[in-house]
Formats: sequence, structure tokens, C-alpha cells
Amino acid sequence: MEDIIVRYVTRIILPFVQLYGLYVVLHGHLSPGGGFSGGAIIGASMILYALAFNLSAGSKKLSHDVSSALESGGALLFAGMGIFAILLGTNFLGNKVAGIPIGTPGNLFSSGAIMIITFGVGVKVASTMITLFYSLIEGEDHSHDHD
Amino acid sequence: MRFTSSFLPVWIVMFPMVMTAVIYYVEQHSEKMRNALAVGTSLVTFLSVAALYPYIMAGNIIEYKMFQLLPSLDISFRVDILSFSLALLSSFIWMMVAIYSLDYMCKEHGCNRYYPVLIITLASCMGIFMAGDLFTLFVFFELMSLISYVLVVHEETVEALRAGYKYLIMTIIGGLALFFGIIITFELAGTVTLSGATLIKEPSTLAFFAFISFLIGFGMKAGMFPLHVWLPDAHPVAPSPASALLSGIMLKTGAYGLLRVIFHVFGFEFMQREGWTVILAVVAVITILLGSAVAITQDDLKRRLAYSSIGQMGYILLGMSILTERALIGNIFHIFSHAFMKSTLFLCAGAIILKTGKRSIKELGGIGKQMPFTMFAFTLAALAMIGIPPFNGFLSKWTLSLGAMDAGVPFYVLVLLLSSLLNGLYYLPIIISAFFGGEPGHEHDHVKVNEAGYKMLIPIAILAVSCLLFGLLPTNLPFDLSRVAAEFLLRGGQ
Amino acid sequence: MSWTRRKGCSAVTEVLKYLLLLFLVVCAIAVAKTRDLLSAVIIFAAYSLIMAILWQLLAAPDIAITEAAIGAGVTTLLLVAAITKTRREE
Amino acid sequence: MSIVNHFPVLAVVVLLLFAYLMPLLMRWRKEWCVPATLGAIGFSLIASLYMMWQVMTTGPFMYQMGSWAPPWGIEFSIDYLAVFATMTITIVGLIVIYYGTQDLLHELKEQVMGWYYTLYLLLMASMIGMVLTNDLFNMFVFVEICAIASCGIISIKESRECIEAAFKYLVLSAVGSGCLLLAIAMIYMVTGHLNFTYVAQALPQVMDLYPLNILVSLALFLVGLGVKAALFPLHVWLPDAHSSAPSPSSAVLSGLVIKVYAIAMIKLLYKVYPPELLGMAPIMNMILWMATLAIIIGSMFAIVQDDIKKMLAYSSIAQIGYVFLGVGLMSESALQGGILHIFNHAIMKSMLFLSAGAIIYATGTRKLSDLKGIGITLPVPTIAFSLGAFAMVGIPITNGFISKWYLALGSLDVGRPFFAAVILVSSLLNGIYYLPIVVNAFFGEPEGAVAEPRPLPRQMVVSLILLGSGVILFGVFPSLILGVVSKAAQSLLGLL
Amino acid sequence: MMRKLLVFIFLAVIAVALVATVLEMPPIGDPMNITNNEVPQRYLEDSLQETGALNVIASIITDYRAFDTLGEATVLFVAIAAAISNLKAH
Amino acid sequence: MTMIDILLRLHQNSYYFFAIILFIIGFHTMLSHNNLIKKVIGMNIMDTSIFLFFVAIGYVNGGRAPILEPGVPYTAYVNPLPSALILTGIVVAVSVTAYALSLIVKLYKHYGTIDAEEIMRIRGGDIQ
Repeated sequence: MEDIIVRYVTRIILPFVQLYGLYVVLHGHLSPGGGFSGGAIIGASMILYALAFNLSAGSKKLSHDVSSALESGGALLFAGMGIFAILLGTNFLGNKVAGIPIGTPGNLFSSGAIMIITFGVGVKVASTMITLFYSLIEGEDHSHDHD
Repeated sequence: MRFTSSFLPVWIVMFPMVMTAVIYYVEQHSEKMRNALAVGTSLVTFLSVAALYPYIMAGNIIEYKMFQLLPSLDISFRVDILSFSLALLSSFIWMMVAIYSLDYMCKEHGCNRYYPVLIITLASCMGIFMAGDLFTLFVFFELMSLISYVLVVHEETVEALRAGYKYLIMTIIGGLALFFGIIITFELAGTVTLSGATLIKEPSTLAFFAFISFLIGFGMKAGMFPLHVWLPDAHPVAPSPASALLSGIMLKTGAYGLLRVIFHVFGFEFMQREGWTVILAVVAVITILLGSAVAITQDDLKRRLAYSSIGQMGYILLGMSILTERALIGNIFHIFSHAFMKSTLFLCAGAIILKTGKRSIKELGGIGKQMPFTMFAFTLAALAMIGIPPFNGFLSKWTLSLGAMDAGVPFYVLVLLLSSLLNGLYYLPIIISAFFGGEPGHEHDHVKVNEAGYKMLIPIAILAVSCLLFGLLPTNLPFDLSRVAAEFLLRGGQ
Repeated sequence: MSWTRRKGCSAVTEVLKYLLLLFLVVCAIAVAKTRDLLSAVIIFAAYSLIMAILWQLLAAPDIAITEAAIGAGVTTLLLVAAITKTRREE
Repeated sequence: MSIVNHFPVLAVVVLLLFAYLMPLLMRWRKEWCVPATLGAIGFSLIASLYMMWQVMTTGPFMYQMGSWAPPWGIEFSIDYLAVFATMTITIVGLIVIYYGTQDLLHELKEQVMGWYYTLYLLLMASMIGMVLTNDLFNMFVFVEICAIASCGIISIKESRECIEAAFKYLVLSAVGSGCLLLAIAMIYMVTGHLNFTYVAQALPQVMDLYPLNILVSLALFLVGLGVKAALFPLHVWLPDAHSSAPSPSSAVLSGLVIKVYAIAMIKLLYKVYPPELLGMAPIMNMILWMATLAIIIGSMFAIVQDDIKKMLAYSSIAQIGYVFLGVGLMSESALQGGILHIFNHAIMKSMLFLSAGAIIYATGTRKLSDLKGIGITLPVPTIAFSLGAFAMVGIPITNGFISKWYLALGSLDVGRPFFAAVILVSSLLNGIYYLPIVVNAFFGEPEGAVAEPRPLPRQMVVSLILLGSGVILFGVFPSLILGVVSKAAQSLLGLL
Repeated sequence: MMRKLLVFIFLAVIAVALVATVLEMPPIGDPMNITNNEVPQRYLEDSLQETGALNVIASIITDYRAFDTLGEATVLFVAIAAAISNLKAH
Repeated sequence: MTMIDILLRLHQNSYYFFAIILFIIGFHTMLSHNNLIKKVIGMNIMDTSIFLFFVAIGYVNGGRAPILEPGVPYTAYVNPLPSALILTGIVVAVSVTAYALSLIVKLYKHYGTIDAEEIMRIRGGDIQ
């Protein structure tokens, strides 16, 4: 995997892939895609990075602490939106009924909780894919990790 | 009196249960205290049962509903004359056995297990006799069966454990059969209360299943023919006082249960109409002959006694299949007689085994010279067992035979006579060799065998004398009770 | 927007559909028959991509994207990772 | 709007939240993991008890996610069966994990303890979600969480048997999930709905149009959930999985997880599929025969085991047969018995597994033949084990008797005494394999490691005592639980 | 060999049953199918007002049926937890 | 039903039919292959076939993808619900796959093989 061409190509396309992933996540409510597909794209791009360069470079970009915090954070953001709706006086995961402004349909910042949830899911999926890959590929040599 | 009497059954059952816990606690500190409490508990239980006498004899029935387990399934108590008679009998024997145990068990290991178990078995036995519905009966029956397992395997020898395993499995089979019978009764009748009126009135396949289940469940305990296999193993391996209880009382719980089933669940006419009594009669005849015949071949003293128990239980079953009034009287009275006789025999056997360490009948020659008192008591009970006139065994067989004649089945009388003959064949040799067999084994020469201690002799004496008295006196308490109970049951149990 | 183009029941689409479906079946059987695991994984990636195209035909672009990213991307990478940690031949 | 109105969803979401937090906690606040787990499950317990009170006083109610009305949104249906099941899950789950806080310390590596709690919380959440949800697809999602989490708490133990068992379990439950999803697709195709209530309304109307579809979907549901619930021919994964896992996992897997799938099956059969279909198709008879075989063959296999946990695992196969027997007989009493047995068996089997775990903890042996005299040296676990054994056999005054009573009564109600006889035979078989252990434990001379066991931590003893008193309590006062059970059975049969 | 035959028979039975079911299923793409009932109708008609999202699928997975998606995120989470705990336990 | 009818019907429901075929192939791969990774791939094939089945349910002839455009009547779109559900399904499948692969890696470490029969043999043939 230490191929120079692969590295070069990866270096070029990676930003675009990631940008596209981010686009898919953020435009989840406007165009096809959403948290899952966007997150998977970002995650796959990070895995690609790790494969093209070496693994430690990849894990330097995203340490275990950060990735696990992101996983929990994404899921907590999702569940937190649900609890937030309860605090606003409606049922769990209420959106418009809870009084969250949904904005003008078609705009980037619209549709209230949907956007936030999509973002949370995107973060979660991306970090999950990376973690899964790392834990699979590292497996044994995990002992240096402090936990 | 109203409150006391209705509360007494609960007291009689609960008191030993509570005392079990107390004994369990006390025995950690003091053995004397434990012994005193064990005897005291059985005494108090006996007195409490006896206290019901005037009330019951006045023709009253005590009913007390304790609590509801499931909808229309209660834990309830009901004491009528039959319950009372058997409760009185068993608490009395229990008291005797408890006293006997004081000396007998002091050499044994695991006394701290023995006494609580003894007392809680008393409680469950009382529960069986005083149960107000089949379900309560079943609960206490299971409790007694399972706990008496501990008595069976008390010695913890290999054969005890093996016999215990057999006993346990058979007990579970019996319990499940009972469960099946009860649930069918519940399904058909909607209740299982023993209130006098029969529960199942329509013949059906299910009802027949129920009858068979009851027969298996209670017959198992009563040592009925094909299901007796656990008995000759389990009774001999238990410590002798426990054997006395197992043979003397616990077998009777099965008979009691069958009586209840016959009178309260199906009704005798119903059973006769359906031809179910024939099953009972056939089984009873086989049981009698088999028990008596096999007993002859046994060399182990306690094993011979155990087989004899099977034969004697056959009489009781036979009485149930005839059920004329005199047969019923004889039947119930035989429950009394056999309890007295068999507990005497087992207690005597216990004393002999304790003193000589021998169980084989061949080796017991001349024992009568060394332990004359014990052997005398043994002889009394054995003669009663054979059915020699002045003893209670004769009275019960006589009444049973009269009942059989009333029913027009002289064949049964023949069976009874044959069985008496067989009884004679296996009891008389023991007695004869004990007293006249003058040829004591050579070990006896240097080991001088004494009589057992007075704590053992007194219960033996009381029981042996009872065997004589209850046959000699024309009117005596057990016979009266049997008569009243039989009348009561035939009246429809109201 | 291009991904929501209208589709009729034209013969071309029908043929394309059958081609793709047959290709799917061939891929699936090939996955089962290939003894080299890495090849099997690559074939499976192709299978996933065909599946994504089919879903696009069925006017479900969302899951087409997701399948392309997850089925053909992530799953393949995970499988490759697992194979590198174990062994390649069946 | 007070918070109690949201208890149905909070009972699930609080568990999820704490599970999400757990990786953060175990990095930075390790000592908070245990209290957080206990607290979260405790909260669910309170919530489910409150829901139970609410349902018993005011009747079943619905909770709509995001306030979307049923056919569009997802709803939770808080009915008698659901509150009964949540209560069972939370009570047993709390006791088991309280026990586990000590037991796991010696069964697991220190660095995965936090993950165990995470998985455990997720498992609890998914089980509660599965019994509460009123939506087919939502149920599928929870089934998946539950499947992965239950494999996770097996494979977390570092032994090759565990990993192998977990893999087998995972593959088979993936097959099950596939069948489940296909069944959901077929149901959706012919009804256009996913909500139980709406599907149930639509099914009778389309029954004539698509009979095969509906029947095949039912069969697929049966296979899908049957694999996960270890219904007889589909049970092959269970003995390995339940016996190799850490003891708290075995307890919760045998006690709760397989029952939850059975509850899902009950909901589908009685709330979704029209009774005419069930009367017409031989599905119910099939369930009955599978259950019968499960009962008999499970017990037979249990007899020949020498590994204590393997024996318990085989016994679980037999016991799940009881539940399905109650389901298949379609009479009120039998259904009551089946539902009640879910609760009773949850208590007794978790107690048995925990006491087996405690024995293994203290002596290090798993072989039944080595446990001679353990009752003298380790009284509490052995007495608990004996109680559980008696309950399994169905001795009166233990709770096992009550469920057998109802099951037998139910089979007589519909005029099939054969199944009552099956129950009896299996009780006998239970007796054959459980009671010798008890006897051996109390009437033998302890030797080897059994003679000098490690002292048990307080948590283990307390949990065993709690479960043991539960066995007696619900055996003597079954009315404590019977109210909700009979309401559940009646409402499922449409009698309420 | 025996096992292969058994598996084949088993699969053949399933296949026949399922294909027979396919013959009975409502035709694909028919607008009159029962699945095109009030449920997708409301999603398509009102989601713009009710959620403000153009992508109906997004509005379904994160609003109408957001609880499913929470479960889905949880599935990912549980997979992570199970995989890591499995791989770390050494 | 004549043969022609059946074929027409299958043509009409071709997606369903092929989904079933793929399901069976995946199922077969899962059941009869001893290689664990093959099993996992088979599982994925099985899952995707069901997804295909599900997506086909939602299709409407001539329908557009459900990205709303003002002025288009709702009948012009395909049913969005199956797509939404399948999105969840895909993630579930990948989660199970990831976990299964982690188990395989671990099994390889312990047994040195990823062949189910080999593993059985090493364990001592204890199948039941």
C-alpha cells in the first residue's frame, strides 16, 4: 500500500471526497443522502488515507480519544435533540411541534432538528467507520493505548 | 371456643413449623434444649389435637380458610372426624418416636439435621390430615415427601443415597400424578374444596385420568403394588425411629388421600358404577399377597418389616374397594392398628440393631434372652400383625372380613386369611428363634448385650400395650373413632 | 435535477434492468465459487455497485448513494482488513 | 407536561444515553461506570413500575414519538403485556448487573469492563424497546441491537469457546434477522402499514387477496424470532453461547433475552395476525409441536450434561418451550401460564445461572460431579440453586408451580390433556437432572477446591437472596403479579 | 454429501415457497398498490410544511420516524462496543 | 395458471423474483460454506437482496425520487417509506458485518484458521 501513485492520487482526491461527504451530510434535507451516506463517505475517505499512507499517520489525524468522543457526541447530540423536545413540552424527538424553527424550505439552514440530527449522525457514522476499521486492523497492538 | 377451634388447625400446623425454625436456631447452642424442644413440640401438638376432641365428637366440622393462592385455589383447613382421628394418631406416634429418638439418635451423627426435619415432617403431616382442599393436601403432601427424603438418607451410606434417589424420583412421579389429578378435578369441577359433596359427577375420560392419577399419586405413597418399589429400599435404610414414622404414619397419608378422593371427589357409588373399584380391589389383592410373600424371603429384619408394611397397606386398599360400613370401619381401624403395630416393630428392631449392630434375622437367634423386654414387645406386635385374637390386628381384620362378607365377596376373606398365614410364616420364626433359638452367635459370648435405655423402652412399651389393649377392650378410642368416622363418611361427609 | 429524471417503461430500461439483475446473480454466484477471498470481496464490491445502480433505476437515490458508500466502500474495506489479518485463500 | 408522561420513552432513552456516555466515562471517570449503570437501570425500573401502576389504574395508552400520529410516526404501546415485560426486564436486569459488578471482575479483563456495562445497557434498552414498540420496523431495529449486544456480552470474555459461540449465534441470528426483514417487507407490501394496530386492521381485508403472502410472512416471522428465541429445531446456538458466556451474561441471556423474542412473537401472533388466519393455518399446531419437542428434547439433553452451565442452558431450551406451549394453546389460562412463565423463568433461571456463577467463582470448578458437599461450604449459592431447582420441577410454594398450574389448566381447557402430560413428563425430567445435584450438594463430603471455597462478595450474596426470595414470594403470593398477567392474556385474546 | 443434499432440498423448498409467493404479490410499480396509501401521501404532500425538508426521505428518517434512526445509530454504537470489547479483550 | 401467465407474472415482478434468487444464493453461501468470511459475504448478499425486495415495493411506475419540487403532484413520486427503512437496514447490515469480522479476526488468532469445520474439529467435534 506504499505505492507512490496511490499516495499521490489519494492526496489529490481526498479533499474532494471529504468535501463531497460534508456536502452530503449538510444537504441531507435538501438532496439525496444524509447523515449515513455522508458519514460513510467521510469515514471511507479517512480509511483510504490510512491505507494509502500508513496507519499511524491515520491515527495521528484522529486519535482514539477524539474518535470515541465523536462517536458518543454524535449519538448524544441525537438523543439530546429528543430530550430537548421533551424539555420544550412535546413528545420525544418532536421537531416543529416542539417549536424548533424550521426556517424556509430549501435553505441550507432549515428544517430545524433534522439538520442537527443529520449532522450528529454524520459525525457518528464517520467516526464509527474509522474506529471499526482501526480496531479491526490494529486488533492486538492496542496495548500501548492507555485504556 | 368458636374462634379457638377454628384457629386450632392453623395452630397445629404452624406451631411445629415455627418450632422447626426455633429448634434450628437453638441447636447451635444447646443439645439438651433441642431435645426438650423437639419432644415438647410433639407433645404440644398432640395436646392441641386432643383439645379438639369434644368439639369434633359433638359432630362439628372446623373449616378455616387461610389465604388464597390463586383464584378459587386456597390454602384452607378442614377438620372432620376422619382428619381428627388420623391427626390424633399421628401426633401420638410422633411423640413416642420423638422420645425414643432421644436415646436412639444420641449415637448417630447429624442430630442437628434430624430433629428439625422430624418436627417439620410432623407439621406437614398435620397439614395433610387437616387440609381443607385437595390443593392444600397436595402442598403438604409434597412438602412431607420431599422432606422425609432427608430422613431416608440420614445415614448417608451408599445404599441409603441410592434408595433415597429412587424414593425421590418416585415421589416426584407421584407428586406430578397428583398434580395432574388435581388439575383435572379443578378443570371439571371448578374447585377442589373437600366440602362433602362430590366434585366430579359426570363420568368422562378426563375423570378416569384423574382417578388413575390420584391412584398413582397416593398409591405411590401407600406402597400400592406396582409402585411399591421404593418402599422396601427406603424404609430399612432410614434410622429406625424414622422408619417407624415412614411405615407407621407416612404410608397412611396415601391411604388417607385415597379415602378423601373416594368420598369427596368421585363418590363411592360413582366409582362402583364405573367399575373403578375393581381396579382398586385387584391392585389391593396383589399388594397383599405380594407384600406378605416377599417378606418371607427377606433376611434383613427391617426389610422384612418394610415388605410386611406393603402387605398391610394392601388390607387398607382392599377395605377401600369394598366400602360397606363394616369394611370402612375395619379399614380405618386398621390404619390405627397398623400404625401402632408397625411402629412398635420398627422401634424394637431399632433397639435390637442399636444394641447388637445386627440386621440379619439369622443372627438374631437367642436375642430374646438378652433383650427380653424388647423382644416381648416385638412379640406382642408381631402377634397382632398376624391377627391372633385378642390383639388389635385381629379386630381390624375381623371387621374387614365382616365388611367383605356384607359385600358378598368371600374371596376377600380368603385373601385375608391367606395373608395372615403368610404373616405368621415370617413373624413366628423371628420370635421362636429369638426366645428358643438358644444358639446365639459366637460373638454374643464376649459381647454382653443389654436392654436399651428407658427412654427407648417406654415408647415401645406404651405402643406394644396399646396393640393389646385396643384389641382386648370391646370399646376403645380408636375403634370408636373409626366407627364414627365411617358413619360420618358414609353419610356423605356433611 | 438530474437524479429525478423521469423513467418510462421503455424497452431499453427493461433490457438494462434484466442485464443488471442477471449480472447481480452472476456476481453472487461468483462470490460463492471464487476460492480467492480477496477476489470474492472485489466481486462483492462490484455486486454492491450494481445494486446501487439498480436502486437508482428504482428512483431511490438516497439508498443508492448509501449503498455505494457503505456496501461498496466501507464493507469492502472492512472485509479487506479482515482478510489481511487472517488469510487469503479459502 | 411533567416528566412522568415521558417515562415510556425515557425508560429506553436514559439507558441509551448512559450507554453513549459510558466510553467517555471509562476514559475519564472510571469509577463512575458502575453507579451510572446501576442508576440508569434503576431509573428504568422506577419508570416501568410507574407505567405499570398507570396502566393498571387507567388502562393501556400510547406514546407517539415526535407527536406524529400512528401510521406516520412510531409509537410505543404501553399495554399490560408491555409493562409486565418491562418490569421483568428491569428487575432481573438490575439484580443481575448488581451481581455482575463483582463477578465480572474475575471473569473479564479490566480494560473491557466499561464496554461490558455499555453493552449491557444497550441490551436492556433494546429489550425494553422491543416489548414497548408498536411498530414492525422499529421492532426489527431493536431486535438487531439486541442480537448484537447479546453476542457482544458473550464474546467479551477472552476464551475461544466464547468467541466461537458468539460467532455461531451472530450468524444464526443474522439469518433470523433476514427472515424477519423479509417478513416485514411482505407484510408491508400487502397492507401498506407498519404499525401493529393498522396492520391488524388491514390484514383481514387482504387475507383473501394474498393468503400465501401472509402465511409465508408468518412462517418467516416464526423462523426469524424462533432462531433468536431458541425454539426447538433452531436452538443449536444456545447451549454453547449460554454456557460459555460470563455468568451474568448467561443469566440475562437465558433469563431475559430469549423471552423478549417470545414476547415479540406473542405480540405478532395475537395483536397483528387475524385470529381467523391462526385458526385456519396449522401454525399454532406447529408451534405446539415444536414447543413439545423443545420441552422433551431440551430436558433429555440436559440430563446428560456434566457442565453445570451447559445443563442450565439446555434446560432453557426446554423452558422456552413452556412459553411457546402457552402461546400455542390459545386459551386464556395457557396464555396466562406462558406469560407468567416468562417472569418466573426469568427469576429462576437467572438465579440458577448466578448461583452457578458464584459456585464457579468460589471453587473454580464447573463440573457437576465435583460439587459434592458444596451445600455445606457454600450455603447461599447452593440453597439458591436448590430453590431454583425446586422451582424448575414445579414444587408448590415456588413460582414454577404457578406457571405450570396455569399451563396445564390451559391445555385441559382446550381439551388437549396431552400437553398437560407433556408438562408433567418434563417436570419429571427436570427432577431427574436437577435434584441429584441438590442431593449431591448437601449429602456429600466436600473435597478439593469445594472444601475451601473463596469467600463470596456481598453483592453476589445479596443478589442471590433477592432472587431466591422472589421465587418464594411469587410462589406464595402469585396474586402480586397475576393481576397484570391475566389482564395481559385477556387483552391479547380480545376478552377485555 | 448427505448434508449438501439436505441443504439443497431445504433451500429448494424455501425457494419454491417464496417464488410461489412472488406470483401472488401485487405488481411492482402499480400506483394502485395498497402501499401507496395515505402514509406516503402525507409524507409527500405535507412534509414541506411539517418538517421543512425537501428530501422526503430525510424528513422521514430524522423526523417522522426519527426513533428508528436513533435505533440505527445505536446499532452502530453497539457494533463498535461489541467489536472493540472483543478485540481488546486479550 | 399457464406457463405464460407465470412468466408474465415473473416478468412483472422481476425485482421480487431476482431478490428471492439472490436471497437463496446468499442463504446457501451462508449455510454451506465453511469459510467464515464467505459466510459474512453471503450474509451481506442475503441482506442486500432483501433491501432490493423492499425498495421494489416502494417503486411507482414513472415515479421520481422523492426530492420535492414545487408544482409536482405527489403521485409523481415513488413511495419514500421503503427507502427510509432500507437506509436503516443497510447500516444494520454493515454493523453486523463489522462485528462478525472482528469475531473472525479473533477466531483466527485463537484457532489459526477461518474454516468452520476446522474450528469444530479443533474444538473436539462438539457440535450439539
